[in-house]
Amino acid sequence: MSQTLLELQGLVKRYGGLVATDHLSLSVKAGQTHAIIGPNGAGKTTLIQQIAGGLRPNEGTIRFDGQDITVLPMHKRVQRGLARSYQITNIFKSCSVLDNLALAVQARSGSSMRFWRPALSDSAIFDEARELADTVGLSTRVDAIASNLAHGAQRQLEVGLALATRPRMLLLDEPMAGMGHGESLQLVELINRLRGQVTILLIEHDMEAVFQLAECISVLVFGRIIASGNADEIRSNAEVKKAYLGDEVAA
Amino acid sequence: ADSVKVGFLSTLSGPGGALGIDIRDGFELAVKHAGGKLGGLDTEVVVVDDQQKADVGRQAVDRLLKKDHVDVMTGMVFSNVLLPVMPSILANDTVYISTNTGPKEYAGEKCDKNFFVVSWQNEDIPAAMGKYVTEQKHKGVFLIAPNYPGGRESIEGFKHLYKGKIADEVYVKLGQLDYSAEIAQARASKADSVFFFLPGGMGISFIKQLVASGLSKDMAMYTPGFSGDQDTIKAVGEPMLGMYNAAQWSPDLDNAQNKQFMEDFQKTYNRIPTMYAAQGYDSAMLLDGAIRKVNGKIGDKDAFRAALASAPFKAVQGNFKFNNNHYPIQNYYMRLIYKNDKGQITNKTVGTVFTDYHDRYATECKMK
Amino acid sequence: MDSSLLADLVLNGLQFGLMLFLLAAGLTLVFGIMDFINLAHGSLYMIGAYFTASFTLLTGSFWLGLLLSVAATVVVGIVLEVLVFRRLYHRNHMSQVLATFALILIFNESARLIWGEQPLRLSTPDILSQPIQLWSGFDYSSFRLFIIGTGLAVAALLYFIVTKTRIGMLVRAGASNREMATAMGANIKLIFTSLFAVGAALCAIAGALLGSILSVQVGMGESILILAFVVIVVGGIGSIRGALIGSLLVGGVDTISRTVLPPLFRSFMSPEAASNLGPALASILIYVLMAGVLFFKPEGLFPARS
Amino acid sequence: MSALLQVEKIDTAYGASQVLFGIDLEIHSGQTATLLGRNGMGKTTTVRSILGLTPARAGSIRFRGNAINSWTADRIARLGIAVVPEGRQIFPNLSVKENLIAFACNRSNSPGPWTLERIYQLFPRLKERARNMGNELSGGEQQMLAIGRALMTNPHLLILDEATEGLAPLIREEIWTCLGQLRDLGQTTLVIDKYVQRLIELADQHTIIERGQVVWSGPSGTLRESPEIWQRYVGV
Amino acid sequence: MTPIKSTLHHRLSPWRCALLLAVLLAFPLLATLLGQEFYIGFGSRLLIFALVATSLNLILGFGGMISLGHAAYFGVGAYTVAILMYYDVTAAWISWPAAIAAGAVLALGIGAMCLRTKGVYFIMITLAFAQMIYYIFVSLSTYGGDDGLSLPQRSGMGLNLASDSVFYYVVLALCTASLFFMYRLVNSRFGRVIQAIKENETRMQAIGYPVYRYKLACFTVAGALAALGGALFANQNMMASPSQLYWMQSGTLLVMVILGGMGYFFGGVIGAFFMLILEEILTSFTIYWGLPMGVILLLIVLFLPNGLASLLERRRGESS
Ligand SMILES: Nc1ncnc2c1ncn2[C@@H]1O[C@H](COP(=O)(O)OP(=O)(O)OP(=O)(O)O)[C@@H](O)[C@H]1O
Ligand SMILES: Nc1ncnc2c1ncn2[C@@H]1O[C@H](COP(=O)(O)OP(=O)(O)OP(=O)(O)O)[C@@H](O)[C@H]1O
Ligand SMILES: [Mg+2]
Ligand SMILES: [Mg+2]
Repeated sequence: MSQTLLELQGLVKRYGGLVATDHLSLSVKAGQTHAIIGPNGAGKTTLIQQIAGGLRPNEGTIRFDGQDITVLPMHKRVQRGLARSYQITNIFKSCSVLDNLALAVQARSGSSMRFWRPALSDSAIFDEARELADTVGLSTRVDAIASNLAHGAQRQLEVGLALATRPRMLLLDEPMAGMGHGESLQLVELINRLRGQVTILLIEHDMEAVFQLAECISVLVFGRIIASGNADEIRSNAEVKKAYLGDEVAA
Repeated sequence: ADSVKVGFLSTLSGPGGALGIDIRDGFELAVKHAGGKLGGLDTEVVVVDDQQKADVGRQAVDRLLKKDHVDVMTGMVFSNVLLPVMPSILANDTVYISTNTGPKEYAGEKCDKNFFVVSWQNEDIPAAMGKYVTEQKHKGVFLIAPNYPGGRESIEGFKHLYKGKIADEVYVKLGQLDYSAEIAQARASKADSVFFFLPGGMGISFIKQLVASGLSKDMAMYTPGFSGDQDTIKAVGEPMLGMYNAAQWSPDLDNAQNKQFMEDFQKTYNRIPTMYAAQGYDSAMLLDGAIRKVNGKIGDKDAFRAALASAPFKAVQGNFKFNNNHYPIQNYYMRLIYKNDKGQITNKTVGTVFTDYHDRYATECKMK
Repeated sequence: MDSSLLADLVLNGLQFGLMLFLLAAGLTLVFGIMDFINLAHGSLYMIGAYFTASFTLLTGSFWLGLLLSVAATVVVGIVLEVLVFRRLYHRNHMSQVLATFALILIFNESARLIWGEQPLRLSTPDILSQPIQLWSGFDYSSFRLFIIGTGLAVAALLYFIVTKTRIGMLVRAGASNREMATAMGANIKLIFTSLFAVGAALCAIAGALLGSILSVQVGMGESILILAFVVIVVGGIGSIRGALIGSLLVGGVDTISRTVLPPLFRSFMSPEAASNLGPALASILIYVLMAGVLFFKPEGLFPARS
Repeated sequence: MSALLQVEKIDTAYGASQVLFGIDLEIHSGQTATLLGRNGMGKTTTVRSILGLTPARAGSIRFRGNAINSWTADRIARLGIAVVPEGRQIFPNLSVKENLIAFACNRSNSPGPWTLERIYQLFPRLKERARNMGNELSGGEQQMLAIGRALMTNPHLLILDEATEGLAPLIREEIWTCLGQLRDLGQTTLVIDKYVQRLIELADQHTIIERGQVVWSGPSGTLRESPEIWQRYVGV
Repeated sequence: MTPIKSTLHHRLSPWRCALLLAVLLAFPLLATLLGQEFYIGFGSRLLIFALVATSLNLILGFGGMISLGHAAYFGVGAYTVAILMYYDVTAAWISWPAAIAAGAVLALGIGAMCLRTKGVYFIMITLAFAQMIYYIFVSLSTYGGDDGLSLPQRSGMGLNLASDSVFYYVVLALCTASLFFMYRLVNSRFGRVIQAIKENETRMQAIGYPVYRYKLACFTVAGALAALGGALFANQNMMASPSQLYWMQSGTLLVMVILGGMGYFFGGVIGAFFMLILEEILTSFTIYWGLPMGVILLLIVLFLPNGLASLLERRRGESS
């Protein structure tokens, strides 16, 4: 069927004596939405960091689209189509929404080592930024300063920035954290729209969203994957229940 | 002109500030004496601090020459300030009376018609010490001076007439105050005497630290008058007693103008003057004499310079003439620090080392 | 190398290092813990020295002078904190730099106005003015030994307070998240003011001690301030242990290179050239040390927070 | 019996933008109360006003008989309020243990106060990480630490602002259980959270706010029987 | 189509610029007319510091790199001219470009090492390198060591640079050109990237920019322009001295930029002009000029948090 886009092999990350990622192997198929759940401190964020290039693993390899990217710096991974959103909103706070998005578009449209020509004369970049604002539902707020946006709108921009890099794969770390039900629903909708075009690796404690979105779920405990499968399989896995879900799933 | 404007650029702050202040006080004392006039002309003295920094001095000179349009300049203490600023002064054809430093730079080939030194050539006093220390027959002498033209010339001067063994020769940064490293080196050098040229606060710190380290017990201390004068004595006190130092002037020199200078200075400022004060005083007196000689027509520069060169004044150190390079021909005395009958610690003259001494660069000068 | 030179090296290095520590400790507390860049730290050191000189003259006793000076400097520190610094905690580092730079100007000029251009002389107290014979043939300044003792005592005390006591924890908590620490019940205003007072007291002690061997003059704070910054960066900002190790390293490197390099160079070049190169190289080595430490440990030797 | 905390008609603003418009809230000793509402309605702001972090412009706040409107935040806290704030706010430069003991005291003179051991019992994960710095914890671990830190002051009133955010379902369950135990021990608590159904079981009294105004308040029983109320204002 | 509104774009009022340029052009004539020729040299100094401060503003205010070592490039520019002249290379056509090149190479080297660190550590490591350079020049006795190296004359360029007025106009021309270049740079693609890096460096990486490379390029440009300033300053002051390399000089430049307004295009210019003119005025009243100066600076930080330029321009991100 569809081919593997991201493949992790024997990944290890240690913090002193603590093994946050413990010989972890995982593969994500192109076009899939793959969720990772697990107890607090299991190593989910650590894993995302390693895939995105913010942390270097102690052992193991990361392959993206067939190529080894284990030691590639972050910006090169982005250029190859691997983008991330942050658990804590991480945007250009004092810039307008349009500038936020335009910066991300500019990153992949030719060199920025241009010192003389005014950037504003590149209207194509800004047109595309406007389109992106549309996609993430911010079309009415393009001129607003990012820090003046409500929390939910900032989360939308966060995802917008990742999308603007035209990723083939998106890493989302607890995108719903701190969102109310309404905003969560909007985001679920957006992710649903991206399905098929973009491969997604999702970390989330909001089980409702996870079960609704993910085609495949992996459960991470103590840096290891203890179970993988679709929503039903995970829901009924006794070990997962014991380590992570508790009784809440029933609700 | 019926008035004269004197640009007085000097080091008035920091560890070397005491020197400039004494020169200024001496200079102003002389002007005050003459009723605020030099040679009959109303006199304005524009005093500026160079902070002992060349670039500060540079900008100040620019201002004095181009903005204040001063007629003569004087006052500088340190050669590291004087040397870089001198070209602008000379290029402007302005007379400069050196109140302190007499660098060899302008003593020889590059001697200049506008450049007059009332104090000494930098090597003169140390040379006198070199001669004296040779006679003391020490096993080895440890030399220490700041690393700037004046310091290097001083050591050169000392070595010029010193014939004994040099245990070690150390240069420190101008303005340095902590001598722990040098004292350690001195201890390691096994010298039994030390010759230090450390003007102002530098010398004070050095002596105090040498005494505190216990090393002074094993080492005889020698210094040119620069570090054996009242400013240092005041700060260090008793440990200075019995120290020999040479200078062109001494508080007890027996001549009329010195007696008057001593009396006036102590009355006005309530302290015993230093050799620097004497040099400042002399400079003003020199100007006074020369201006009088040209009848106030200082606009005629050649006449004015000729008047200056004839040294038409009575110097507080007694005999004083200008050599062909406009550096002094004068006597150098050996002084001893002692406690006088009023209980003050001060210098007394114990002998004359050189009489009518000519500095050794004058022969290279072909003054136009 | 003979034993007296070695002894000189060790003792001088310790003395200079611990002196730096007294300054660096206050700086690292204020900077590392309150995240406040205080360029005027050196001014407090200068003020402390001037106060000591004045009060010593007034009372005739160095110790009484020192005591009064510490008190007066603390008062100045508190007034500064309340009037100026408090308004700057929430501002960026650069505003703090500008404000405290302005304070340097104000302090220097005020000192010049009050005490004059001329350096003041502060004599070591009588009982410490004589050298002590450590062993036969080796005398050492008793005052410098006293400095070493004071430095070590202060280091131990501060280390204990900051790392082992509740006060230390509250201070660190307030530094990283002032609002939260307040919401937990800590009176951060008071704690920060006290911290400043402690820093000022250390400055006064350092000023008095170093002023006695060197001289008390306008601008004395700036030259040593930069070394104190080097120390805290080498040691890791905010760490008392780091400040101590950093001080000793910087003090050691400085002393060794200033004592050993010039004779070494003199052995194969002219004394003038050697004296140009020796001290310059000694100063360079301190910065090489810092650059080297930062290259391998980008947050200093003992980072207080990561 | 007078209320432990009594908030009357407070208005609060951030600079020029007013967020609260006459909020009333009353909590009696031993009660567990909740504050419900959608994102951005003013729940956190109400808490901040009580704590003195963003003082109310009008209205009155009384706690244990004192009018605390104009008190500084630290003084209010020492009177016996502790908060588990939104976004955890762990002290990154203190170790886990230090985070817990730095502010520890027994402000309510409780006979069986919370101690380090009891916190470690409640969250064994914290004991394992005791020597780590606050910023070396995972998001969820930080949340546990924030709860532990608040309990260590043994407050009269404990406020939890979205204390379960980012916690794994299992831990979330543990927190609910723990809150139940606290209530049984007589601890007064104000809870803000989005899991309304859980809160109905747990709490006695509920206040729903919308755009800075109280739109409904009442006991659990009423809310349980008329889900349309909270569905309307909290929206699920 | 609606015009693009961008918070990263800096617009200058052409009227104000023209007025400023007119005043600067007329200044020497005015000074001569009033018999105050001395101030022409002072004017050159103002312009030179405006240039150097603006180059620092480029990395500090726009790029967010707090360098406490900018004096290194300034001083090395000055020494390049002085040393070349020491070897009888007097032509400005050679020595000034050489100074720019020296500044650029030095900034490239130092930047390459320093830009791996962040925050306070970056401040300190730039300071460290600048201090090393300072001590290197102090130890080079051939080039004057501690005392500095005097220039026997100004650089030659076919014009009579010895005349203060002519020199002033040359400085004015070069400063205007440099400032115009920086203006284009700030509003170019590169300028946007630099400003965004200041705002949020990790996010820039996460959207695919090789952040390090851009920062290094910006650092190098700033170093080159500071060196040009240094070359001019050596000519103005007729000497290159180690104090130009000392950290106090870096500190003063930093203060000028903060005072003028970090991230405002004219922040450096305003800061340099304000500081130097204020100093000039105060020194004519009292030798204790540091006191009023300090008080004025303090009041400005406390009451104008964004610097003097915030009085004239509105910066991006500030709500209206
Ligand atoms: N810098 C660090 N130093 C030491 N330990 C760390 C560091 N960063 C994370 N850890 C530890 O590594 C483990 C994994 O952390 P990580 O943030 O990946 O967890 P997580 O699965 O994202 O948890 P959560 O769901 O709570 O966010 C945790 O136990 C954490 O304490
Ligand atoms: N510091 C601030 N400055 C200006 N406005 C603010 C500030 N903090 C919050 N607000 C605004 O005040 C309103 C209420 O915010 P508050 O944080 O009290 O909401 P909340 O009910 O706690 O929401 P959430 O569920 O998202 O935590 C929001 O519209 C928010 O945008
Ligand atoms: Mg996480
Ligand atoms: Mg909230």
